[in-house]
Amino acid sequence: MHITIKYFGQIAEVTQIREESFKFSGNLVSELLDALHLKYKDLKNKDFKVAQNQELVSGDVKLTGDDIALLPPFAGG
Amino acid sequence: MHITIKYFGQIAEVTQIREESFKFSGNLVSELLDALHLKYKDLKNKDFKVAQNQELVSGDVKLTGDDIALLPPFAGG
Amino acid sequence: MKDKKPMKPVFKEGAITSDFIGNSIYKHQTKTNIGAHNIFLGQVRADDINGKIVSAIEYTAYEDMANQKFHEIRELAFKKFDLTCMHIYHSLGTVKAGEICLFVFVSSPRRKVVFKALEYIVEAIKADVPVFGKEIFEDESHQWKVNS
Amino acid sequence: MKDKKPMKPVFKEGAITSDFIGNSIYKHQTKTNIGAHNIFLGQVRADDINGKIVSAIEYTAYEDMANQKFHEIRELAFKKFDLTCMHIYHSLGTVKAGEICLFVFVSSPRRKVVFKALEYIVEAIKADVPVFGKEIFEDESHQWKVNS
Repeated sequence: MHITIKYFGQIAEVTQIREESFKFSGNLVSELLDALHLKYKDLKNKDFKVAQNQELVSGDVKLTGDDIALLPPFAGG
Repeated sequence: MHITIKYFGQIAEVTQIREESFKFSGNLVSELLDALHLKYKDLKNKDFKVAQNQELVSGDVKLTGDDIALLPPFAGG
Repeated sequence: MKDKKPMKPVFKEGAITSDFIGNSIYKHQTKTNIGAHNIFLGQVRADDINGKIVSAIEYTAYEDMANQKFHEIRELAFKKFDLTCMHIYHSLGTVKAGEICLFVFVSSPRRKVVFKALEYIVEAIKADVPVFGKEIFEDESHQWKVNS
Repeated sequence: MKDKKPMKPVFKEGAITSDFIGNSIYKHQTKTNIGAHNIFLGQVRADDINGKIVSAIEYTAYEDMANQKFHEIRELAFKKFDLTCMHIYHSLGTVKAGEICLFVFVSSPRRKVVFKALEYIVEAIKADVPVFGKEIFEDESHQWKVNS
């Protein structure tokens, strides 16, 4: 499937793009993250959470095809 | 001695004055209050605290000659 | 005995305007070590008491003692909390329903402390400062306000 | 699934001005059932980090998710606390040191509830809303802000 992936803040500094359509055949969020770590080596030094369809998810959650976002530490306010 | 007595809010409504110099020969705050209750009968229905020299005092405190104030319930803010 | 440090004026004649509050906020923008402000505003309610509506509160105070108490609250709050600044304003005289009668403003580098400090100061004002409020009804009768 | 109620706009481009805040206070003077307002303001600090001074923060957000989170915080706060109204504004883009980037405003008939509600809302915003802050130093280098 093709998954839209969004990058923010210091994660977008690593990926050099804010959004991409990523072709992927795995089932779990953790598998997608493995693929992204391969593509963007500097991700391994970064702290981030993952949202699927705007809700935070852990690695063992199934990919639904909805948007995935890599979110660095929040800094609102 | 002569003690300056100040009345506020609904207490001043009872006494009809805001301040008076009260001639008094007793020693304790409670004795002064007894005299004031005699002078102003409607005080007995009123809730108030007493300050001497701007500090709240109880009846068993000695009169110092400093200003006495009869303070109805506070309503700031 | 009495503290002899200079006291900041707290009482203002009549309502505290939103312009005054906005301007007070504006003045803090030069203090670039501040990260968090917390503001409490007391507003006069048009309470319905047995069918009569409060149209205004007329505030009086034992001013000398009240200023002393405001000063003590201020000094103690600065001791207890890491505050950059603190401002307290209270109305005297007539404040109409919907208008503001109390403005407490605390600022600190960090947020956690401002919540605690503001509540402490407001509760102390309500409990310890000799201010009296005459609730004026629309028919010009009145009753005396009591803090709860 | 997602709540479909209309969402109030929260994000504003650039700093939140003291005029905007003053005007927001002014608009509440017609609501005469309100007795207490509590306002939190987040202000950008000119922090000194290893000798470099923060001159501004550039805010970005995952806007769709952030708006959803603000909406959830709002709905939950109304459920938990007896509030008459609530307003949240957060800056996007550049906010200079000394300027205001967060404005949270709660109002209620009585005071006790506004203290609890305001702290709850501010802490939830800090913890749950995907907003990102790039601290720009005077030499134009930067670091990424992390909430503590």
